Amino acid sequence: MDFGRTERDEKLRTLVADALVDPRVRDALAAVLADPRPEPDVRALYRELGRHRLLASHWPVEYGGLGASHTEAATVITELVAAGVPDMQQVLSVQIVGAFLLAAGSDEQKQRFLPAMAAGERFATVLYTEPGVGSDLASIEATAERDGEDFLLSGVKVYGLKSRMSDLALCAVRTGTGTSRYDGITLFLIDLTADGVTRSNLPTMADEQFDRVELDRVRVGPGAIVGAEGDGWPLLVQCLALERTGLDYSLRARRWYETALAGLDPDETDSALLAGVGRCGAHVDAASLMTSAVLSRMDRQVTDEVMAAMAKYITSETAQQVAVWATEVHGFGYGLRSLSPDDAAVLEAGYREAAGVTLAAGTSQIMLEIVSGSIAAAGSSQEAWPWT
Amino acid sequence: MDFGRTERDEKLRTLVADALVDPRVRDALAAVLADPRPEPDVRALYRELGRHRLLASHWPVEYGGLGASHTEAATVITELVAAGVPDMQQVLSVQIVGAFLLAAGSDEQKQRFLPAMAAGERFATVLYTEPGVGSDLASIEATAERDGEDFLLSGVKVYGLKSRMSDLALCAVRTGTGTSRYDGITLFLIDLTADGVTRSNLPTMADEQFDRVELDRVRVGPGAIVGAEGDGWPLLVQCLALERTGLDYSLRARRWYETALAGLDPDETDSALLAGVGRCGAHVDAASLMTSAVLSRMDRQVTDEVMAAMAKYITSETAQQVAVWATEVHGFGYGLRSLSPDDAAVLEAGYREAAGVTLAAGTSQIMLEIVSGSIAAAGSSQEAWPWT
Amino acid sequence: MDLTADPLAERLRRVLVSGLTPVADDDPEQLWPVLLDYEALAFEAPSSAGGYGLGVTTGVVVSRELGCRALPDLYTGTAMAVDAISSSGDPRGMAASLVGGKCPVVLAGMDALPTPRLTARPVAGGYELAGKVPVDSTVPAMAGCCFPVAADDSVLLVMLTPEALAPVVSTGPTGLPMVQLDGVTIGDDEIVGSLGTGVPLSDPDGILSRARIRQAAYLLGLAAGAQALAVGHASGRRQFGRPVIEFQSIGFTLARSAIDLRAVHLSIERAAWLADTGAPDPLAAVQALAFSAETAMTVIRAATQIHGAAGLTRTSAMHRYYLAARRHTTSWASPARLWCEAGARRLTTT
Amino acid sequence: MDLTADPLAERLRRVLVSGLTPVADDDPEQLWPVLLDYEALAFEAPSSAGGYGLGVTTGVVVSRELGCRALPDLYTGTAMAVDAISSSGDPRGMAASLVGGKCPVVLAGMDALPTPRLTARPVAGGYELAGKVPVDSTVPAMAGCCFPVAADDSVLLVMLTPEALAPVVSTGPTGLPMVQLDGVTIGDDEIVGSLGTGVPLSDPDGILSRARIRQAAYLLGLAAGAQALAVGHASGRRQFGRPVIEFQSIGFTLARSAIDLRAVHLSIERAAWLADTGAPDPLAAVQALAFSAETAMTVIRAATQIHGAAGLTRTSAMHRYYLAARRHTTSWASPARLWCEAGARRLTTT
Repeated sequence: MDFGRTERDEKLRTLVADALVDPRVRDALAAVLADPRPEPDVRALYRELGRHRLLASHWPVEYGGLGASHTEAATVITELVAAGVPDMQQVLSVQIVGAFLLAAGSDEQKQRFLPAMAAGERFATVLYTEPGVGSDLASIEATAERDGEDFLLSGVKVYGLKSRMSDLALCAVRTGTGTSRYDGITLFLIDLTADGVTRSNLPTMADEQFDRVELDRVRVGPGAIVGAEGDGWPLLVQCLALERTGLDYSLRARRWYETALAGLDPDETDSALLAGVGRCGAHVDAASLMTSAVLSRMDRQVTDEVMAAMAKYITSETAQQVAVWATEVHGFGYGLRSLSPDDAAVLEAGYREAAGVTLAAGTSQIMLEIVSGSIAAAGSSQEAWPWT
Repeated sequence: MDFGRTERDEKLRTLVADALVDPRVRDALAAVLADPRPEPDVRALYRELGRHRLLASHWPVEYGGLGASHTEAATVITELVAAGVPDMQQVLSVQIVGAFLLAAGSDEQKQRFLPAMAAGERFATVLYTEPGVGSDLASIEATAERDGEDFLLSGVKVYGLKSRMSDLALCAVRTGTGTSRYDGITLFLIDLTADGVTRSNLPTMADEQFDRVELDRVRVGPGAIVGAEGDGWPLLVQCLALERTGLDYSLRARRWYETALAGLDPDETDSALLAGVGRCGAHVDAASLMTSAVLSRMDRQVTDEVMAAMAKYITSETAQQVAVWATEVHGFGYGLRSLSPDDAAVLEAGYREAAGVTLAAGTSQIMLEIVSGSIAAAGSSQEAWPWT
Repeated sequence: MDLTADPLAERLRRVLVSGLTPVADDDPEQLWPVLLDYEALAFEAPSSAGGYGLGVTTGVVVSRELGCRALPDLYTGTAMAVDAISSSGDPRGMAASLVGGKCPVVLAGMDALPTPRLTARPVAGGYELAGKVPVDSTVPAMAGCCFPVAADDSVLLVMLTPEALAPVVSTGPTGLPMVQLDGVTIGDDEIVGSLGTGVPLSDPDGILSRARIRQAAYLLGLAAGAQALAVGHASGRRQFGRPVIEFQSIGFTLARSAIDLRAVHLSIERAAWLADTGAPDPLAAVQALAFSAETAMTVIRAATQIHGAAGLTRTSAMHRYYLAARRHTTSWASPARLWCEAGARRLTTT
Repeated sequence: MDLTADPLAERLRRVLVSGLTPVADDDPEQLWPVLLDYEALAFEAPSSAGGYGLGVTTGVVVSRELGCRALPDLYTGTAMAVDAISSSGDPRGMAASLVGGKCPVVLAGMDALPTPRLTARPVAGGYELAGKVPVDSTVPAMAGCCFPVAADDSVLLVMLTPEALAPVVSTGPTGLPMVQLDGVTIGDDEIVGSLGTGVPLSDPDGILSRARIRQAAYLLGLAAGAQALAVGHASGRRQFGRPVIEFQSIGFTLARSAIDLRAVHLSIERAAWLADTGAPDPLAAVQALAFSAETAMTVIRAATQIHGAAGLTRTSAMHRYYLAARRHTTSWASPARLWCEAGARRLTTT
């Protein structure tokens, strides 16, 4: 294994550093950071970063990227987040929908959408789950009615994010029935500004609000289907694995951990506190490594659903644990020690966000189901050390 | 609730104190404590305690007890264990088989066996599980072949305790088949010295060795059946609840905890260590209280399978946790701090025993199954506070 | 020993439930009159203060029931103030006036004990205070506030009336109200009791221990309320063709929570019984609080997870428990710090 | 960054596996020649000591593989001795003689670091030692022993040959061999290295950090071996009509163990990579060890529970892991103490 930085890593870091001092990026970032709303609009900032090809640096150059590897692209995102760039909409648009289109989209879809997404000109999100569906995505009930070549989509999608600030959505609906409940699901890339789409808010305790998106006979053409009609389930499974690198959660874990440490005295001698600092730090480091291991495999064209589930599980559980630990360390109102007001605000928002990280993109239970299923399948035939 | 001692508690404590200075008891106890074998023979000591009616103090006077309540009898056992009396054979003979006979035995069985058991003249154990059966007792395969009025029992029973030092055993066998796998199980009280019984050892890592008892056409009369033929399963379920007070495990938890504390400096200021002392102590105290709550209900003639499962779960898990914690606190070879050799030996044996406490008398998984089943049954109709 | 449920406590609880059920979430203005109407403050208050003197065991019932509904805790602070004032004789009848409904009292600054962040320097006719301290954002404007201050080598309990409080409250960095006390002078009358000296605190009158027992009960209630929501959700919700409670990962989690809740409950009842039948046992009290706080966070996190995304929305009751867990598991110091104190007390008393 | 498996390490592992597979449980006399035959000691030893200098990354392979089979750890101690001796120049060729098979070396007294229980007082021509220290009961009579001693303000590493050891070993209270060193004098030659000064120790030559990485790998191996047994058992065993692994309580427990094992593995690999590509990072090393020790105890307890009663018997391999967990999770201090050190190092380096 190689834990070091490549020359390209260094070059990309330089590109990021250069971009961050570009006055247009700097001003856009300052505007986002100064925005008093819990969910600032990042689109202008993303367009500036897109100009520097930093939004989707691992995409091919023809689609607006820099042809970086997955591990290198993670370096870029890590640096951007460290500078204060909110990552949620990049995760949705590039890391999730973009990755999906790269893997499963037609050439026409790729050419039409990816460059705009990499440029921060168009934004995409996902519309998977529904009221009462939760993690059991095979039970979705949104429907597609055929109308000539077109489809009319109807249904209610909930718990999505950023729909109000997005142009496109990858939407799972039921186009048919089959012998199993996994049959007949189709994925459409829909236009969120189309007639029949109603977007509203489901306020949550976190800063990021959930969406409720109602589809009422939304007309889409056959070109909106990603993959083949009725073949959505295996695609969904494969692409959920692609999105579960845990990168976003490991960055949150690290940010909250480092923020919590900022309020601690280096001469601290309370061993119970120090043990917590040591243990949380090790978990944060290990969670990052699990993400890097998944990205390393992706760099070798290996999509490993089990490793991805492991990374999603450990990064999100660690992030939640760190947020809760920070409440203990810094006490009531985060006021027990010498935490700055800005740092206290980060931890305060972190706690509210932390409840959701073990639920989003597949709950921890689903991740454990995937991992335990693979252990059961491998069974006793395996060597002692099967998951290295 | 009343957490105080009754007058009778005090009287029983005096009886125990008096018994412990009785030269015959004192000598018998000294012999047990000086016995270098990992599993000393306690029968002579128990006979002396039986003379003082302290082995089964909660049994009616006619069966050799003192008519004490369950909570009071627990006081007696607690005091005896504190003085160094090993409790395992009392648990098996009195708390398990004796309780079973009291609840489900015929008058003849009670009169014949209970006084001898309370006197420490006869000892009983259980033969439930079999190779490959584990906790799934409904899958036992030992058989009873009818021979006139008699039965000929055959099968192999494993993981029992103290068979080699016992006279009787409560044995579960299959006498018939029914519509469900829970039908056709019958409980027999068998003579372990009968022809066809072969007792051997299954060495374990703990001081207590498992038994392997082979039954080869062991002849028993119809009077050996406890309850009715084929009706063993509901009896077994009921009586497992009776035995799951957690008393034995809460006593182990406390003994190991107090032993671990004996090697600590009262002026200790390492907060990580102190936090462990505080947390373990709270858990040990709470585990005792859970046992007392079950016993309090038994004093009101309430057998509560769910509360018993809770008590078995928490006492055994706590005991195991304390034994593991002691290894951390006292370090390699229990030599890090100022622990006496005797105390180190207690913790050393405790760790080896601790692996079994969450498996014996129903695994922790079975306990959680019972509790979660009751929660599911109660469902949302319950108030917020249903388990008080 | 008889650890079956106490019929008196159960009767009081049922009375209280009938009053609390219609109270809207998070509305202290609506809650306070209900507590007064149902005489909740009088259960444990001494007869000298117009109460029934039924002991902290009945205070536990009140705190727990407020927690169960995630209602603002107007009880624990008021009861601590009444307790402290009464134990110093109460020549001015302040305790009776509180029990009679003068104002609720909330607590602040307990998280830094045994070393208060607030100090009191003796000046002519009283003390000059220094320091600042955040208070719970759900407390009403009409509340008084009790907080510990370091004065010489002992820790004293100060109570400010709503009127005295109003000019010194502002909004702190994370949105919590902040009481800023630098330069504020108080008279001897504002000193309502002493938590004693030393580490751990000597708590000569048992005020601290009894308050901790009430706080433990409030946390137990919060956790039990969250558990009830989770059981309801998991029983009603079906996934993959069956109620989710039938999945062991859900059912066993709820079972572990149920077991821990019962264990915490017994620990609290024991600490309350000891306090009511003699002097409070400071070890029993601090370990009941630590155990309750640690369990509350665990149980509430588990309940939140079981609710799934729906539990994160502001329309679900669940999110109120998750947010309350943070406030109330830290307002009396973190479990880790409380465990430490319990350990220190254990080693010196064993 | 490329965190896919290293082909060289995997090749070395497979070679070693072929040698270790026939070795009987717990027989160090049979194990030692195998380690020599397969040149396991030479993987990471420097060329000056006759090794290949492949770095601690390859030492991790050896330690882990021994742990996996719950074989006695004859490697970690020997490699630490070779490392220490080599880093002080090794004028007498002792390191080469160890790599060549002179004797295995076991470690003792590491659990009390940074404050050794053994002290060394300078006398003419060397030191006089004081104190006693337990050693692992599974070590062979032919082994030498390395242990830390406090001399002035620094901690030195002492190595005694099997011959020097024999007269000072007796049986301790819990059955472990005890090395009794009161009054024993040693020459300067027996001082094989320094762990440095201060709290945490400065570890000037990286000897401590590299040793901790090997120990972490041994613990990881122990846990992985127990996990493999548990997976085998849970896949083969049926209860209530299906393989027990299909019950979430079992399957999820194994899944959590698998995830933690992988996380520990990456932590160890990172610490080893840092040590091999520069100076060891003491924080990375100590946190890898603490994480591995804590995980090992958790994973091995879970695996034991999954085995049920059968796993407690001496005929089941499981019990060897359970017993080994106690020895090896405490021989380098408890996880709690190591976490503390990691926390202290983190705060001073951040």
